Amino acid sequence: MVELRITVTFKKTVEDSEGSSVLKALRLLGYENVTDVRTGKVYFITLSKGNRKTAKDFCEKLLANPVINECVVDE
Amino acid sequence: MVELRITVTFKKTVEDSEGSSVLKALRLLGYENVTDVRTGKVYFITLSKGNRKTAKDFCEKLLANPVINECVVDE
Amino acid sequence: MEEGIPMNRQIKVAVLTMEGTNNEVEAYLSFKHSGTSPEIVHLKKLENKSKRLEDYDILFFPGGFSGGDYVRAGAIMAARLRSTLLKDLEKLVEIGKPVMGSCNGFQVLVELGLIPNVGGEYGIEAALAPNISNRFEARTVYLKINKGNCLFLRDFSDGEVVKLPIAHSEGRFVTRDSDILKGIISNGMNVISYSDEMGRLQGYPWNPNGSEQNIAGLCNKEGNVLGIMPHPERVFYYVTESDWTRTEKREGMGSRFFSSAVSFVREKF
Amino acid sequence: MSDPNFSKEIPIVTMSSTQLNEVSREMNLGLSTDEMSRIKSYFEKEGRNPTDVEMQAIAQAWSEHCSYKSSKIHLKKYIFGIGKEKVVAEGDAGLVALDDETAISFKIESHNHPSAIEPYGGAATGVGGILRDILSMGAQPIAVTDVLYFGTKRIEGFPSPRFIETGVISGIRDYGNRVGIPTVSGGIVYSDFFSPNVLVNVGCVGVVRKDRIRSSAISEPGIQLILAGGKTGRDGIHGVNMASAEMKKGKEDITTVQLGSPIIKEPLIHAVLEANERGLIYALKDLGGGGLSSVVGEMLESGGMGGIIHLDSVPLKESSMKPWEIWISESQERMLLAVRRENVDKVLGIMDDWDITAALIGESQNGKRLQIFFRGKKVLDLGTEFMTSPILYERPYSKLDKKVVQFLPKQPSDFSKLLLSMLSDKNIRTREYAVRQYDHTVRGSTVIGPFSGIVGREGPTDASVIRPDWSKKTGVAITHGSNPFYSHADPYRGGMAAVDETVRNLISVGAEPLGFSDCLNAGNPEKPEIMGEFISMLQGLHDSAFSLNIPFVSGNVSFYNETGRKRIPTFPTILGVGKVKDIEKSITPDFKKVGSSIYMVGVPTTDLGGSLYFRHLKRDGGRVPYSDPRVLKRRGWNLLEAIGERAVSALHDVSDGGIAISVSEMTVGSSIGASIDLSPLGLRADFALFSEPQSSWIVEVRKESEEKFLEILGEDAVLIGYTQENSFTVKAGEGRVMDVGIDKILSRWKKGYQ
Ligand SMILES: Nc1ncnc2c1ncn2[C@@H]1O[C@H](COP(=O)(O)OP(=O)(O)O)[C@@H](O)[C@H]1O
Ligand SMILES: [Mg+2]
Repeated sequence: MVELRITVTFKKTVEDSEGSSVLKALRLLGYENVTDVRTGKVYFITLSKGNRKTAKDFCEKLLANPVINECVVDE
Repeated sequence: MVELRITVTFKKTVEDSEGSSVLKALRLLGYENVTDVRTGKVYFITLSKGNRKTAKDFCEKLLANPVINECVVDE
Repeated sequence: MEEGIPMNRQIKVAVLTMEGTNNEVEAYLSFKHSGTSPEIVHLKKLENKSKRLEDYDILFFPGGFSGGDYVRAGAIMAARLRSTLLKDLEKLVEIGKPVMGSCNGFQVLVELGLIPNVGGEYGIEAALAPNISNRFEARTVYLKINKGNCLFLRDFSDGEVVKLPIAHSEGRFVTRDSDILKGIISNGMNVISYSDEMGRLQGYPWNPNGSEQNIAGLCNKEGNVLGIMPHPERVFYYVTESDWTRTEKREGMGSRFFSSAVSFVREKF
Repeated sequence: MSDPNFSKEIPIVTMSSTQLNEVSREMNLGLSTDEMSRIKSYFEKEGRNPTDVEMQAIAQAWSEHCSYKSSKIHLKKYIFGIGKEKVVAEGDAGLVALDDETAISFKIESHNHPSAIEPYGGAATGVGGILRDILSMGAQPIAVTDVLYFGTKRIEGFPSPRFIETGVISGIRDYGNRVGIPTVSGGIVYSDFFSPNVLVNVGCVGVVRKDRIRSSAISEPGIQLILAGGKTGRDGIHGVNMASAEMKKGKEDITTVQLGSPIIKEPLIHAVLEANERGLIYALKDLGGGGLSSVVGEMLESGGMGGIIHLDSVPLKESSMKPWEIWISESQERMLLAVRRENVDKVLGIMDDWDITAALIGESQNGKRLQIFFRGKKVLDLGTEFMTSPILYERPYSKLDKKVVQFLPKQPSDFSKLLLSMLSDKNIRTREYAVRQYDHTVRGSTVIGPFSGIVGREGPTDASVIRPDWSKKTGVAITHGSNPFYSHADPYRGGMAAVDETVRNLISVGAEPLGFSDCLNAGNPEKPEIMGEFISMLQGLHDSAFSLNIPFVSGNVSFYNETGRKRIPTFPTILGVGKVKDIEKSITPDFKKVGSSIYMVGVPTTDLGGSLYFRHLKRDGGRVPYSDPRVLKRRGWNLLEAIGERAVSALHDVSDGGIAISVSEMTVGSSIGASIDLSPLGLRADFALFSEPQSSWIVEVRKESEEKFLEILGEDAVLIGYTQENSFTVKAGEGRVMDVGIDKILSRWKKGYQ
């Protein structure tokens, strides 16, 4: 059994409007020390067999869009 | 400067519908070795000062609903 | 307080808004066409105290995507309200004023703990999770009314089946634990349920989101706070019901929620 | 100059044409040799070299996307000027009158190139952009529409069609739903034509009180310019240049990709409309292609003014932006408001109430020069007229005289089987998988939405109807027409057919057609055969609209939808709006009652070119059905009269798949079947059932209304059968043609959704 954790975020050059909204909300809640928020999606994927290399396939084929996203597979 | 990574997922007892549809999609793509997918949101939060303890506050006050979510702060 | 509002005094309604709430227009018009004097109130105005909640007779949380529905539907709006206005809101609820939220408004009420509030302490007892279908569902659904003491349902009859539009991707009502669910049922708080055209509770697609016990709308024990996933304010007139060309001319299904609240306020406040 | 952020001088005055071309390429200007030489001689006269800000500004203004340099001459000849007296105003969108008080503002536009690269963001910002165009006229948006053309084959080096489709639909959903404007009409077409050149045509309709219509022209000095909404960033630089060239394989420049932020747009719409309602806005315009550069230039030029801009006042996302980047950035969610000095504080106050970023960035001045300052120095000083008048091209064109090969198919052996397979054809079956993800009831004014009928088994409608004012009975009907299959075979007839379909759809809900907006999609205009097709298409549009006397009030041209050897057909998507006098009289296609009569208004044809029937037989060729605008007008307006007399119970136009599909769709939402006899129609059964005659409808008429109906329609109406329970039965005289259960029809049509 293999357990993967894949995190998909926006590239730095792409505006993350969810991040901006959360930043604004946290500041309104009084956390003025928050200076930046970026968001992403995380997928915990369990494989019955096989290896971590498939994770890259998952990114390419389904989870991420290479034009706007970065996809990180955790060790 | 403090950098937090906060992950919000669904509790095990709550059906994760996005997870189920990603699972279905991966299987349709031919990855029959995928047995489970769970999804979550991740927030990368930068603080100008302060400490990691605030992360718990963020979970409680905004990022997670304790009825359905789990909130994990990465070290 | 018992003598009611004289007819020559306008009933004041606050329709609460912030960036992303977007049903405020039809909510405003529904109240206006029900003979009240509604006002669209930006959350900011309450936060900076240029407007006060206590000046209103009815409070309405419209649908939409407050704060973009980022994080979780309703979460950002609820967090802002919680940090500045929770006490005022609780007071309003306790003196029995009508408070209603539809769609995103329902999500906000749940996130604030104003509903279901089985425990009576405004704890967070439930959530509206993503639809089981994992997609946005925009269509008309059948709903069975079990009116109980819910003031917004005065003008309906018990057991009636009505049709209202839905448009949401996070509408699956789930409770914290089985005690909460039991409390809801035993108190008759589950006043509106997804059903088939005969009023029978059925699974998908009748239940569009997978809500526990087919719960589509929920009143608090006292009957003055209603949260509902479908949109009464979008079918104030029958010509906006999706099948109106097959039916006779009559009042719109949605208008009765508003007339109920108005008659209640006229009598009680 | 040591400051790396500062503006540079570009020494073009001394350059040869080779060097000029190099500058154009290096700076990503997309300008031709002629255009570069024209700039050179301008600066020779000015006695100096241009700055990089100036070069970039000119390149934006002169791009195909902003200037219509290849199409303007032809648009003037064929499209502008039709039905002029019905046009209330023109600008970013066009307006026609709904009643004495109110006007309808509408437009359809393409977002093809961005969507091909990043479907989610491309489609989302398409919706955002078209909303801004409507808002620019001072109008409240009441509906969003989207007509999508997807490929069917994967092309090496491009994303898969499935990826594109999911991305586009999600983008429209997430943007449209979040801004709270209902997405009520559109279409989805699948064809190999569109791999990999996917097309995303998005429309928007709004309403405005006539005394609140704003233009974008500034014709007085001292008018203050307020930039409101999103901040300006590096995102979306050179978007217009991308849309003005053929698509290449591989990665595009990341700075052209944007996702849009509906959550800024939503309050921005409220705030701008509030300021306009209070009479505080002098003129306004949205920032789209070319950013500030295009908008400021056009607002000043159209009113004969010059002006001054302080780039330091522009709210930025990143502090390190160069002045030319600020000037041409296409960051989303921005509007430029021109306001009299005494109203500046009030407008800024309204923006603040809605939590919108806004800043005063400059003002208009006498004299036709624009000057821009950055950190105390002048970085641009140009005549506005020079900037906004590019070279117009009359590109060479050739018209191919395609020989039409008529073709007589064998009669199908099994009509039921053919019908069922057509019903689940990708181009026919329900679009609920997409459309049910779009909120089409928000604002509580949707009288007829995309689907109608019994709750839980709704069928398709032909047009949507919105009630903009809850106190009135008036409705605005919204629909589209386009047929790339016809246009591929015959651009002229294809153009006419698009108009015909638009009108048919409006009539079908009981609306009088008021105006069109045209989104013209084509390949590379520098190729003579494409220009030839383009002109034929325009002639088709002209001949129909002129005869109907219905104006094209707005539109857009998208060229260069071409990659390698693959290109799209040259065809229009038309957005049409109409007026429903009394919404309670509007009509839906679902049959209402068993035992009514069924009429066909129109006659089948033997021209099957481009039809669904031929496509199912995998046949090319054949003549495309002809639309005669006079016939369309007679039948259509007579039907409106009959609807006004309440003599029509259900109405659906004859479109793809002929009357076989039309009648089938009328059974879907009603659970009522039909019995039809083809003999009065005269042709062979397959022609009668599957041909796609233009200007035709199927009508359900109750017994008690029949006399009235026939009195109005006369010989245009042919009795072909009656409504019955359970099944759709077709015979030809004594011969049985087919008999299909309506539940089977329902399940085939809903394939992939239920
Ligand atoms: N992409 C879309 N966005 C919004 N509405 C759509 C879209 N595609 C189809 N619709 C709507 O769904 C209904 C049925 O569509 P369709 O079957 O394509 O109709 P038609 O056969 O008249 O072209 C119409 O009301 C149409 O406007
Ligand atoms: Mg149609």
